Amino acid sequence: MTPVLSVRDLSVRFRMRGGRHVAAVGGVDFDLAAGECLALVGESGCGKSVLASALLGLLPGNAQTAGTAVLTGPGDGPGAGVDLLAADERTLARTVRGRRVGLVPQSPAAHLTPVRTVRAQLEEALRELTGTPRAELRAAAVAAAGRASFPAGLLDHHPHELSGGQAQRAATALALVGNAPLLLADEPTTGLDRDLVERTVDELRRHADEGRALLLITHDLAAAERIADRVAVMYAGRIVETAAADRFFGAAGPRHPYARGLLAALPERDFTPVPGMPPELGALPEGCAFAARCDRRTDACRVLPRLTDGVACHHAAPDGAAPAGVGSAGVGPAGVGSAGVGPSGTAPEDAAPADAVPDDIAAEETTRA
Amino acid sequence: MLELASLTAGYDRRDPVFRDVSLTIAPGEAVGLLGPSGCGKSTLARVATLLHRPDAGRVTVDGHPVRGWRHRAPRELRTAIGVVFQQPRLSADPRLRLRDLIAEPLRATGRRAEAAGRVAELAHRVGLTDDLLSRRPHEVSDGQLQRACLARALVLRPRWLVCDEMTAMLDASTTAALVAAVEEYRREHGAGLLAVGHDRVLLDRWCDRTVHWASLTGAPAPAPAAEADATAGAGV
Amino acid sequence: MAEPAWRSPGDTRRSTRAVRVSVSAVIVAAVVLAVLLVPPLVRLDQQAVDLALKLRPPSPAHPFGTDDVGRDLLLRCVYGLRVSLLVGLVAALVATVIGTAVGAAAAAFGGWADRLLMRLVDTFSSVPHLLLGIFVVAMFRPGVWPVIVSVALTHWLSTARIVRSEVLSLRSRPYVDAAIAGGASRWRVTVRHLLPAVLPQAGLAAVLMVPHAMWHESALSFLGLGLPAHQASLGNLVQTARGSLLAGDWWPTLFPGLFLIVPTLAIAGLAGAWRERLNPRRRSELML
Amino acid sequence: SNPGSPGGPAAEDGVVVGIAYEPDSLSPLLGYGKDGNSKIFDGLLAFDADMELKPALAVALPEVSADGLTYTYELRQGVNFSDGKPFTAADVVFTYRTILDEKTNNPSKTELDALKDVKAVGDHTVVFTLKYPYAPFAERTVLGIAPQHVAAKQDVNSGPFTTRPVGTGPYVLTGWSKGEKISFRANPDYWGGAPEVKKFTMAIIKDDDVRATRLRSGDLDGAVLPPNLAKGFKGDKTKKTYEATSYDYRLVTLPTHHEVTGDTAIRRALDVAVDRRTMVDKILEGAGKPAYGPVPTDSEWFTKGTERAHDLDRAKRILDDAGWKPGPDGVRVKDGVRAAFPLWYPSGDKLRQDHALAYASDAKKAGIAITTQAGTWEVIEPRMKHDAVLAGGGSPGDPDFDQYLLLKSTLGGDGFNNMAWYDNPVVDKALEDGRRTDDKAARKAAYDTVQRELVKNPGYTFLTHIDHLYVVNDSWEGLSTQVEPHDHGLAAGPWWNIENWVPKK
Amino acid sequence: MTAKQAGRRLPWGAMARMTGRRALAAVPVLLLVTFAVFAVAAASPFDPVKAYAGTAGLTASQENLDQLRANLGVDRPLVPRWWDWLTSALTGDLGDSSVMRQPVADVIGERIGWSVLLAATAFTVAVLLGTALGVLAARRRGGWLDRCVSSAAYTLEAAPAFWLGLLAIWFFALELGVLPAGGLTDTASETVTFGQVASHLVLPALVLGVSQLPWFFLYVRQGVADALDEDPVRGARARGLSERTVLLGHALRSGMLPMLTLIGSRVPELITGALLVESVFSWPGIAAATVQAATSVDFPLLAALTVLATAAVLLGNLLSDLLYGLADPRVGFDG
Ligand SMILES: Nc1ncnc2c1ncn2[C@@H]1O[C@H](COP(=O)(O)OP(=O)(O)OP(=O)(O)O)[C@@H](O)[C@H]1O
Ligand SMILES: Nc1ncnc2c1ncn2[C@@H]1O[C@H](COP(=O)(O)OP(=O)(O)OP(=O)(O)O)[C@@H](O)[C@H]1O
Ligand SMILES: [Mg+2]
Ligand SMILES: [Mg+2]
Repeated sequence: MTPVLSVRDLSVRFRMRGGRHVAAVGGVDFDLAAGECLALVGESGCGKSVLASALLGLLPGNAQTAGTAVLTGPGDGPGAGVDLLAADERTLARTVRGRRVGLVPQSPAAHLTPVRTVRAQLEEALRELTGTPRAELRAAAVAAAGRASFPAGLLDHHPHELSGGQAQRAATALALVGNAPLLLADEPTTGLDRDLVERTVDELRRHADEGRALLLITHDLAAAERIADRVAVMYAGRIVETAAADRFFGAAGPRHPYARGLLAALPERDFTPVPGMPPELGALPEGCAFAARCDRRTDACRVLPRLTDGVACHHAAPDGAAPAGVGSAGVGPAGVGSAGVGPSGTAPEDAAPADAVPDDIAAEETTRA
Repeated sequence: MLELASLTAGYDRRDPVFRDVSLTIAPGEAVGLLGPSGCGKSTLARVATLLHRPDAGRVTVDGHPVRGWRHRAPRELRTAIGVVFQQPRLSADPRLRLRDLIAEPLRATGRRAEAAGRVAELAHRVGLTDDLLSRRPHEVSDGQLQRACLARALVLRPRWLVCDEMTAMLDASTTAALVAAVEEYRREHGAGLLAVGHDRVLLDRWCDRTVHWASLTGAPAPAPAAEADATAGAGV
Repeated sequence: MAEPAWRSPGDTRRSTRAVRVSVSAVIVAAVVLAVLLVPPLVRLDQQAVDLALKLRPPSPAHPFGTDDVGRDLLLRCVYGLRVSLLVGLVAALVATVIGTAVGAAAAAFGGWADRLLMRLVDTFSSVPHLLLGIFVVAMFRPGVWPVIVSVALTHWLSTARIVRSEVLSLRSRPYVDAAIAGGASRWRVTVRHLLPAVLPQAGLAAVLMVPHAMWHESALSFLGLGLPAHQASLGNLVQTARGSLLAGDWWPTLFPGLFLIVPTLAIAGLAGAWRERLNPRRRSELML
Repeated sequence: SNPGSPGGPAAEDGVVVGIAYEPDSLSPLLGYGKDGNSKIFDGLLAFDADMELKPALAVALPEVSADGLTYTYELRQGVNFSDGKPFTAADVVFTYRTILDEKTNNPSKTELDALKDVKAVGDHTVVFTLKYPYAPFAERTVLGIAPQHVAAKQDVNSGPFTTRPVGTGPYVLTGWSKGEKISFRANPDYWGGAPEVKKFTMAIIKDDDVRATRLRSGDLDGAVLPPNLAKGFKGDKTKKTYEATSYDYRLVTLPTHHEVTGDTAIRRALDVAVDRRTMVDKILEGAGKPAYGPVPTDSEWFTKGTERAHDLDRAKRILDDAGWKPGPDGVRVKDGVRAAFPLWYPSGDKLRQDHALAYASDAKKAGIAITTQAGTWEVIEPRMKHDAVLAGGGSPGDPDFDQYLLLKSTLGGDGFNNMAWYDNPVVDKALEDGRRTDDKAARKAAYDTVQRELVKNPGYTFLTHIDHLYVVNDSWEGLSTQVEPHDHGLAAGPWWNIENWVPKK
Repeated sequence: MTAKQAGRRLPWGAMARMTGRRALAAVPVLLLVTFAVFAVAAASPFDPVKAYAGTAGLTASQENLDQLRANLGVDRPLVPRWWDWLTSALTGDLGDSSVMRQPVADVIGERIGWSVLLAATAFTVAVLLGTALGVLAARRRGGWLDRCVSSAAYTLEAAPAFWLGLLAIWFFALELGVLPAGGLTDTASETVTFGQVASHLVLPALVLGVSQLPWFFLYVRQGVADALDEDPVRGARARGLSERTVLLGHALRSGMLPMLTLIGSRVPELITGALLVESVFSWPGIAAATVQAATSVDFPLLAALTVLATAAVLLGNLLSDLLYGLADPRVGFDG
């Protein structure tokens, strides 16, 4: 089975004044199968949102992209997918956005049109994406709002009259309308209380379970643990580790020192930040970008580590080692069982064309579905 | 003492968001406020920062009862309270570079000279590099913008801090770093803190005491969460 | 690792924009130079006519031809540009400054100040522009300054209302709240946060005012209230050329028309570039 | 014409003409049609093509008493107003008395200044009594007669009669859409016979260029046009251009009270320095004549031999002889006075502007510096005593009309009369002589004196007499033009006698 | 729940209150404007008697002119004259127009309908065409459509209406011969029919509309272009809405505030434009009478016309304030 989305060597950089560049995303590879939920975590500013924007062709005019991101539909044969990075605006607007790739934007309040009510925007999206007849729009809008726990009574509010969490739910409701086979959810749980977080992520999980792929960009590790099948950790524009969620959150813990630091920073654990500051993306160091903050740094770190076996580190903790300082398994509420999902990162050197997906992943996806 | 006494506030006089809410924060105290989404926490924060006139009730800052709101509040009172809003994208002037964004309160209060030094110091504290400081809000990530907003809140050395879901969009490490920055500031200046959030664990760890919204109000207002429940049930 | 093959969706716009901006800048510079340098060097006797040379088509002696009383059109165009540009720019500037100030003040202060100022605007706009213009000009001797005053006094109103409506929409934005919380005074908020956001609208109004003021100048001259009709101004030149055009003589219309429109478009081009700089997102997209 | 098919008037028997001027009122009581040709009304008398008086509502020219103070008119019988009511002497008396009434806002009642009273004698005779003998009085009685039974019941100044008049004339008003057009229908019961042109419409088009364009598009059958636009129809076979000669002159006033223009040498030098011929050829496109006085050169009242040729050298000589010596900047100076003065022209009037500029340019060659200035009459009027003005005027008919008002010293500064404050006792006397007598030879001698004096001391520089140009579709016969006055409104043009037009075979 | 959430209809209450406040404020504005017009007209150098007399005044005697001055009542001081006008106007008597030799009510009654027809059509053309072109141009900023129309807009702004009128007549009536060149009906026609008026309306309305278009076009273009760069449009695009919906439903909706404002504040310009267009096209409307009334200092007519113009302006401003209160809920109905 071909993955819904297959990203190879995706890079994004911003051209800045004076000929400088900000390398927001560098050489990202991953596959995302139908029914799978990949949680993308990482420190703020590491390029998660830019990655999502790139997949929708919504980058600003001074951005440049490289690599491929092939979106394959259920009916498409191998090699027939759309390369999201190369597709023209027309294709993206007419067939991809909303219909095949949905987005829950970060800062939802800023992404809602301020002069129109939530209902107007919801009904409009329903009409355009699902062709709901006019007479049924009202009911459909209430139902769509309900999916994201958006209170029906607030449908007639304008975005600026919503609380942060309500705006978030409105945005989620809008993103779910199209029932797109691939959903990019960029921090879909900010501003929500624990109940709502769970309800929202469960809805997302249900969405994925119906055979769609979900890329969950989040800082909320508890939420990620609850629904993710796999976790990808991003640092300074690169994916530094991918792991099955149960292993990542389980006793073994992540292998990359940065990922371990990230987990350790949780309030329920050490509550201490990873020391130091992330590097400036405008002037990335030659070798491992994390080296400057890493307590295992050696000379080997002057060379950029490749993502091998799901981790890009010269000193990765051995598979199965318990994360430092954490005894308990899982964060927050008990994780959702996600048996049968293994590591599925692809090393760049065998950056295969989109259709050539390693067999083991395909097999696993089948089990999951 | 930051006293919010039997406040009623909202956006429609006939139907306020909350009624009769009281909360007192002692100098140097850190209070966490938990509550369901949409219950009025941000509204309360806006009242506490003198940006929203309550329909009824009293706000007292360090013994001064507040009579005017927004521009009509005395500048000393306004600047005594630093605020970080829930939505950094909306609360940053899109035309200002982060550097100016942070320095703006200093300039507005006529303390231009201090700006350069203070910005550099705070930027370091909240983890903003020089490169980021020279960008405008749309050129940075939401988390980076939130850091700038925190720096802006601290720049006038307020005696009170109101952080409305400051860390909602931050990863664990950055959260920890910013909380540490706030705590360091509070240690130095003895400032009181009202931290609004959803994450009980975080607030418990961060604050001296955590109060739940329901305990603030005498008669519990119809909780939007309940209504959300109803629709959620109906919708799915 | 090899440098990846970068794709950039928004590349082409930048280069044409640079061309556009520099062409505009060159034209504006040329116009300013011509207007400043030519008159001191070549004197024009505004009232000298030579009926024998009536309506000669362009020739080496008269590159723009002559008009219906035998005056050289090139020199008159340059002199006319000087007057018209003065009228256009000064009137536009004055009108925009007044309009922006009144509009911003009304919206920023709100309440009674707003109502009072807006009723003032209503009052002013109630008297049709041309009428007020006629009255103002009629009270003075015809000339440049009465025209400027009459145009400026009647044209700040649109700007004021546009600026006000934009400021009204902006003033409840959270970032204004943030500024207030940061101790900013009303004035500071207006000048630092609200005005920059409405400058593009005000700038557009200003640019539109330039050609518009020129036509008011010609309309007033036509009614006998502006500049004396024998004095070269672009409005006067175009106005008097009408009859010749119907008779098939194109040059008395074409050249003053070009003199009127080309600088206007160049100014508009520069103003457009300036507005792009004011928009933070465009600015970074274009890497300005 | 129809929107889809411009190119011909809609009705075979209809005529549409474009005019630049719209009357304020159609009531003769307020001055409409005071010079005849009002279409809706008839006067007691009317002018023919040669501006000779002929009877209209009167059966014959009036009987004038020997002392010149009583005019008796015998009225035509059987004439009805277009509403069917008969026309009688009472209507004549009503009309003239109402005009003279001080409550009536008729600004041209000065023209009837000589009139003391008017009486009806029976139904068909009226008698006018004058305050003083006034030779041209009969020419004032061309003004239209209003029906007493309609107009007497209304406010004379603003009643409906001012816009929906009823008269005895060849045409009946069918509509007046202000700013758009005035339409007439032939009066089938007209006492002079029903006109052949059944429908007559005057479209009001203020803009010359628009009028020319609409004429070309076939929307109009005829129009009044300025010379440069009329030229454009020269090649059009279907249209004919009529040049109406006129008394319409353009002149420059040379105020007596200005130290330069009051100087006779300057006046005489300017009189020969100016190139009238070129002005006619270039500014008027040939449609006009050089003017040497208010009387056109082809009028019987013109004094032959008073033409002044363009002669720059002579002008310089005159100035040299008088002591005006060229200064360093080329401008002549005498006794510390520079030969310089301002010349005003009314703004918006292109013709006068061109005249003024050409005049100033000619003067400059002789060493006189004239500064042209434009202004509205409100600006110019207070300055007329000292500053030169490019003025115009001219009424056909009696030579007294123009010359008295223009040259009589006692009228200096009286409104727009004698704008130059011209003061010449010889001229004054001749003017009085001319108006007090009815004897043609004596009058001719008097006006010859005036014109010769104007050569010796020209208080005005007369520049041109202007032909009025009308372009008309060549599908009717019987078209002619009258000699026209300065002010050519509705009554002028080839359609002055449209009731006599007949279709071309 | 409560009324607040029972569905949001138009905020009639707030709109009515605003309308009421404006109606109240209109009284002093009207008083002020009429008085100002009387004062300015009296201070102007124009002389009503000279204007009334016209060319006849050139030869009229002083005595005659003085009599006229007394009859017209223009020799009285300013304040009582204004007061008399005001009190009789309140009782419904607008006085007599001296230039038109008619009661003012008749002058206005005969013409206003045609003026309103012309102005309303032209304004609709300007608003709709300006908005449509503005949206299209903003969509491809720097594209050929944008450049052509923008240049044309600046050019139009420099082109007096009488020039445009002449060009339009030349092209449509003379060269193409498809539209009548002027008047309300065919010049030879005596009756006013719908078809005729419609075909005669096209050119003047088009010229007037096009002369008003640049502001609408450029402001819509700018508003939409700015909105297209903003996050809400990005959000709408991400949702997969069609280009049309994004442009009209989001970019235009956010960026049209200045355009709505213009609906009110362009009314004076519209009146000025109508003044010239009516005279070029021999349109029997009221605007053309305005200049005449002004330069002849015809007080009753001038005052009545000013009241009309003021009412038009106030209504226009009220309308645009109401509209933008509706279009942007953050503005509200205050003021
Ligand atoms: N338009 C831009 N121009 C230049 N740099 C940009 C631009 N947009 C984003 N960046 C930079 O790209 C990097 C990645 O930004 P991105 O928004 O993807 O971060 P993120 O991982 O989503 O962070 P957060 O968790 O804070 O949202 C950041 O360092 C940011 O400063
Ligand atoms: N400008 C406004 N006009 C009308 N209603 C508003 C406005 N702003 C907020 N509300 C309503 O007031 C209520 C409280 O909003 P508030 O922002 O205070 O909630 P909150 O507790 O901060 O929620 P969250 O945790 O989601 O941020 C919400 O129901 C919201 O819909
Ligand atoms: Mg992000
Ligand atoms: Mg909140």
